[in-house]
Amino acid sequence: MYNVRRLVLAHFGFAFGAFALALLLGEWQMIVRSPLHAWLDNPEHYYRSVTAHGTVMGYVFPTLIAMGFGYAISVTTLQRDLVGLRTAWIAFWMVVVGTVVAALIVASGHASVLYSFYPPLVGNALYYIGVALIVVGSWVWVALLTINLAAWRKVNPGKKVPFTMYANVAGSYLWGWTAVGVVAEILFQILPVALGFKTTVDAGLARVLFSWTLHAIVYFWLIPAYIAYYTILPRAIGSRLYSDTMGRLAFVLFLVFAMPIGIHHLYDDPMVGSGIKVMHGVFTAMVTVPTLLTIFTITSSAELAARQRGGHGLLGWVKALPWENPVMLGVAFSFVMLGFGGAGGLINMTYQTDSTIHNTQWITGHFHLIFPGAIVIMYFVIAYDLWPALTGRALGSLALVRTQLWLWFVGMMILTIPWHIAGLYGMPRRMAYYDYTNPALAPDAWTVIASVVGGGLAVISGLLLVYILLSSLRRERVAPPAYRFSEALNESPVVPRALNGFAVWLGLMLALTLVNYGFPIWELRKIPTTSVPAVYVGGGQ
Amino acid sequence: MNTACSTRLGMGVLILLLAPLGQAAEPDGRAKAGSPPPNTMFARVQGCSTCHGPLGQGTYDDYFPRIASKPPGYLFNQLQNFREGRRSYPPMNYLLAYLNDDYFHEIAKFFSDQRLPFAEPERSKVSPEVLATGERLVREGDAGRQVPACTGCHGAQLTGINPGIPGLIGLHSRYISAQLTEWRAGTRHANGPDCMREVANRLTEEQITAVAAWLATQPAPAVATPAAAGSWATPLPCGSQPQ
Amino acid sequence: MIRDRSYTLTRTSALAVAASAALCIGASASQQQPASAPSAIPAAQESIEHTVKRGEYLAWAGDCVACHTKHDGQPFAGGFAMPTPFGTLYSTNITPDVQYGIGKWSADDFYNVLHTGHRRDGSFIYPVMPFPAYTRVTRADSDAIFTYLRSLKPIHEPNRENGLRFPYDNRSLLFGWRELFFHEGEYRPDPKHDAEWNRGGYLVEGLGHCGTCHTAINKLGGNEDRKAYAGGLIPMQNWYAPSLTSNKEAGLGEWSLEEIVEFLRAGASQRGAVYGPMSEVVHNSLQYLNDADLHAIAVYLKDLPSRHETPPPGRLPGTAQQSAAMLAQGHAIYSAQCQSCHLANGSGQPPGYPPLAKNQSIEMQSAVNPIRMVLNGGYAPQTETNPRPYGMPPFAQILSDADIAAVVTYIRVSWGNDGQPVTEAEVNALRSAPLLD
Amino acid sequence: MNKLGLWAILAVAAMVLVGGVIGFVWLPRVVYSDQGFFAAWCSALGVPRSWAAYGASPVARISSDVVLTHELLEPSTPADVGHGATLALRCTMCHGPTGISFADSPNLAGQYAVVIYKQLRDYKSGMRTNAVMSAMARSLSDTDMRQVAAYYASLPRPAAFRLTGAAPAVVKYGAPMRNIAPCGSCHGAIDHTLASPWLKGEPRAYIRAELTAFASEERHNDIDAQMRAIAHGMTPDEIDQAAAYFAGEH
Repeated sequence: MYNVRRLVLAHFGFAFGAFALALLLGEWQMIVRSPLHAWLDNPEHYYRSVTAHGTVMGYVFPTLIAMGFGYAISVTTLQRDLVGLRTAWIAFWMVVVGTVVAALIVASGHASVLYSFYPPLVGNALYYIGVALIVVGSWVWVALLTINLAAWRKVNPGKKVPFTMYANVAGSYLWGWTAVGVVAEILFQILPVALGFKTTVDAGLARVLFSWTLHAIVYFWLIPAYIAYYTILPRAIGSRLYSDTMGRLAFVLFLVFAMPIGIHHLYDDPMVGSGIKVMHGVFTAMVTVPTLLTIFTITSSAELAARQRGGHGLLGWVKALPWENPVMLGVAFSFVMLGFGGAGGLINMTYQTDSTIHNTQWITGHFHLIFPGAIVIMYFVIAYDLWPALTGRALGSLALVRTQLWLWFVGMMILTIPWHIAGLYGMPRRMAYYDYTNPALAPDAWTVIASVVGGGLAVISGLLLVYILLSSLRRERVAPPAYRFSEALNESPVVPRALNGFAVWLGLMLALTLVNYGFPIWELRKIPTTSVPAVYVGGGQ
Repeated sequence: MNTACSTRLGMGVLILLLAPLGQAAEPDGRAKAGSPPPNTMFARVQGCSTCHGPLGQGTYDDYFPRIASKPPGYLFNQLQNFREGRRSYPPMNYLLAYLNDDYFHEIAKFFSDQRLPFAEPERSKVSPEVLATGERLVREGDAGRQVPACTGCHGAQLTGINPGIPGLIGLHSRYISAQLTEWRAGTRHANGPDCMREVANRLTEEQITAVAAWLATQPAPAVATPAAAGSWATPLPCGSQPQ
Repeated sequence: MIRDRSYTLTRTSALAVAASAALCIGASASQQQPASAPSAIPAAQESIEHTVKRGEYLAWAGDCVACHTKHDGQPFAGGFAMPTPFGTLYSTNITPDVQYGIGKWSADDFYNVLHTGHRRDGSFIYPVMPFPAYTRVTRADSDAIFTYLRSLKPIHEPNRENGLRFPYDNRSLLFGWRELFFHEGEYRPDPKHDAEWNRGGYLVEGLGHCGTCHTAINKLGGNEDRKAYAGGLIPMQNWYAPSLTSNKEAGLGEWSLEEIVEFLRAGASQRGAVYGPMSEVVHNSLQYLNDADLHAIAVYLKDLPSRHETPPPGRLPGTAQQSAAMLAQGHAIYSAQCQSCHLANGSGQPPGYPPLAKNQSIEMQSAVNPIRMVLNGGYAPQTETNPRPYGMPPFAQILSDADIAAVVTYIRVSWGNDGQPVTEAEVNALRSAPLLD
Repeated sequence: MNKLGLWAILAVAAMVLVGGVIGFVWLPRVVYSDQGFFAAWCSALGVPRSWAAYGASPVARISSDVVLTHELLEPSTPADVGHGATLALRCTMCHGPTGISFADSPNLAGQYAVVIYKQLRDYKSGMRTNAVMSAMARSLSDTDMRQVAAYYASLPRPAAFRLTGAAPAVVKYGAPMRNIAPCGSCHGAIDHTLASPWLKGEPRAYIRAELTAFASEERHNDIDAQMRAIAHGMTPDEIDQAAAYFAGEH
């Protein structure tokens, strides 16, 4: 795999390592807040754990996967060595160092602020610096992809950018811009306080800045999964991508619509005007477009394969799909969870319905269905698919792989569905413990217990994944065929110009950011009353 | 670890006095001492002067009480309490640590014999209502809470009674409320039965403020000396005032 | 300090005790050849009550009561808190109470404690108990003290658990400490000197345990022999125990025996007055010793090798006019606050108001004591021979660090004094020093 | 500029327009129908108007004007401790020579400086009242308060007050259904959070009295009424258990 084999391995290795640890924390949280475990002696430990779990799962794990996968895509699709390999390694180490620093601070109990920081909570400065390092490292990756694409363009003037690379770069731009929000929050709002230059935080502004990143980051997590839908699945099941153009459209639409919607997380926040919230609601709705485009395109690609394999009937062809193929299985599971998650999402994005589940366990259920559910299972697929090319060793039994995917799927469903229900019952998020001995609550206890079981399955599945990947290293070397992504059904040499570059879409992204965020930010910077004294966490004895 | 022992057992510090006289020490290295100090109690109690004033009349600083012309028995009890740590104020505890009762009697007598004009009464910042409450408590007490009138023990003139009950005139509100609160908290003790602890525990926070405020605003009567022992009986049994 | 009635009784009877004890010791001294152990005659030959009296006298000499009695507590019932850099220890109940005291002890147990620093169960005793000095005590005296303690009224006062930090709470660690600082063995008379000198040595090195403070205490909480009686800061308490060897400090080379005796007995004399921890020693111990013993102590102390080290010449901090200003400020404060007693020329009015001119305690290297005198004031201890001591008021609350630094510097460099200047920081550091332990 | 791009831009512009009309014209006119168009538009934008528009200020009476700043968290200097020691002589009558009262007045030895400082400030400003402390604090300058606090913070906590035995439920877990956080997770038995007082070894009577005062709103210098809310939810038993536990008397 050209010159990035070890680089990608490093990214995946560290990513899944951190993932496994954070997974255990997650399950521990499940247990301690369920009736199965006596109340914690010190609830603060629970919040430490939540912070660590969120920071790793939200910032470290997906970022590293996206980076590693991105490098792999760049070299395989452009068919040339990565430009700036050393820089890429530096970026990797920035992420690693950032992670370790942040983790140590959290473990020491000096930054139990949860991964969304919650100003005016202010923890130890090093934690934020660690997170900032992770983001900056990922920005280097964004720059490298652009540079590599430019370099390729120089030698292939006017040629069509390979689809996978196009999607890949689109994703990187999405991240490059959306991360600006959280970085701005850290640099201008939190760090000055954490370092002692200021004593008040503009909570309103900080929350708005965070929302800038908070929702779009999900699409950044999503992009690798979508790329896998479009370019791994068809190849893996011996089919072709149904439509190159529609695929590109889906990705650029994410680029456009991911940004101007974050404030739907602040529906209950008073400092943002209702009109602004409506605007964000409208564009949140627009995100369904690229999603539905994708569902359609991928289903068509699958149908293509099925019919080639003799599948027939209106839906009968589904049976003809190669279900023994882990990729196929993974995508199917991913779709199911995406379906449920998306449906829940419709409720969150609607101002009125949101108010009934805002800040309840429902939200936790929702994003666990989307991210660890629909998205992470595709990360597994990506890892399995790339592994032989990366290690020069074939995976062990596919049955084991399928079991792992099944466990994850079932585990995630059992974990998240009860959470949705608990949320409807009104159980708040982020509670270290909850009195299920109380007769009023005893009937709800089954929800958290179910989650423990689901979480348990997920843990088994996660460890199984690590086992599968590591055990393969003990197998004899094979010379895998050059790694490739699937071609489109009709590989036309040209695409609409707008879909070969990013100018229009980046323009729209910036414009919509300005429209939807410009005023609130400008306004909040003016209002002094949204500044409140910082609340320092982690006193220690 | 000897240190700990030394904290208490230390062979400590000598002040050596060498010849103060101008010319060099005499051949044998011996030197003549200066003239001895005046052989008076006044000269001896200068250790008290910076806080209580050279004659115990009090100082600019309202934290320190006036001790002049307080009953000798009362002063003796306090000296003893401070030496025994029954009342805590390090400078007092320290100064009195190695003095004995016989000397305390002399010191107490010296200060109680001082007849000096009282300082101007305080100009209180509290409202007239509060002052009125204070006056009522002092003169009538609070039957509801079984609080006896201050005048019952400290005298209608509030100048106290020999040997053990002090006057309440010429004290600062801050000092009075502090003493009452100490009794309540149990950081000030008197010889049992500790009647003041009884009383202080029956008072409310607001009553303490009121009493202290009113007392501090009272001018001293023409004759501000404690009444003769046995002039009246106290409503509560008090260890410091044997009946 | 003990002001319990029974205690005051014992104390008032102390002179009688002392007198009788004096007899027996005088006798013993005469009976024995100079070089032999200067302890009293064997317990067997004396009546019990005589032994009790002698034991009580020796208990005074050892100042046992000071540590084994808590504030406002029963004499010898223990519970007195002794803060150390390693944590707080509490003295034990040494009344003959069966459960908490020494009711079950044998004379051997008691001698073991004094002589070897082992508890009854064999474990090490923390050297907060000065057994490194008490080990010099003779068996006969140990038995006498034991007999006296057994004669006391048993007090049913439980002992308090020590509050030592890890790892110091592990007694076995004391092994190393003992190797370094503990040399077991009764006082060995020096044949080169007469009986009186040796009696003095016996009291100073033994029961008196003067070295405990007057020999510097190092980080490990031990006294190093090579620094014997060279003086040092008493940890936690922050008083400076002056050198008994250097004439620049409390060196006794220039003192007459009578003056030393008077000083130790009365606590205030033409030549000196005591304050700080020494007041306690004079008040609870030295004033009860008889002439013979005080004289013996004086002989021994005066004979300590005298070291004359000259400190670097004092330099006032800052520029010339800064120091001039400092002295001016010091002079102003002196005239306002000190002059009325210590007089303009610093000659004072001894013994009540000590002179400051040519006063070693003012001039000595460490400014701790002069500063603390100004901050905290003090009364000389009341003794039989100084029944109505004079006192100095505390100035901590009315003088600032700068004021005190200025006035102390002033008295340290005026009237021919050649002391070192004092900084505000030095003054400030002593404000938080505990007044009473 | 190619066709697709142009269409995209127009489409997005249209969405913005639709969204804008719904958000800033139509809905406001319905929701804030009582106000003029401009006012309605401002509300939709989220521009705050003066509280006058809503009548009385919704801001409750502030319970304390002390704000925890980094300056307050700075470590104190030896000089502070020294001056504090002298100032603190006046506190010894109630709080003991070394900050331990051996009675019912609070022990201050080893208490966090920010905690002592805040209480002194509140006494001075009248946010907390006490017959003695109000008068005492009135005569202290801001520097004085910091120095006194620094001094007490520098004193060793009494070794005698090592907690033993299991903490009662209210200290260990609080009572989630009554919104009572575990005392121990802030006040030292289990964990300590910044700027909350260290309660180990405080006199039982004192803790009981303060909790009762919080419950009755008689004491109200707790920011955001945190302690009032908690104490209000506590049963007298729980209050006594907590007090006894922290005093080491159970």
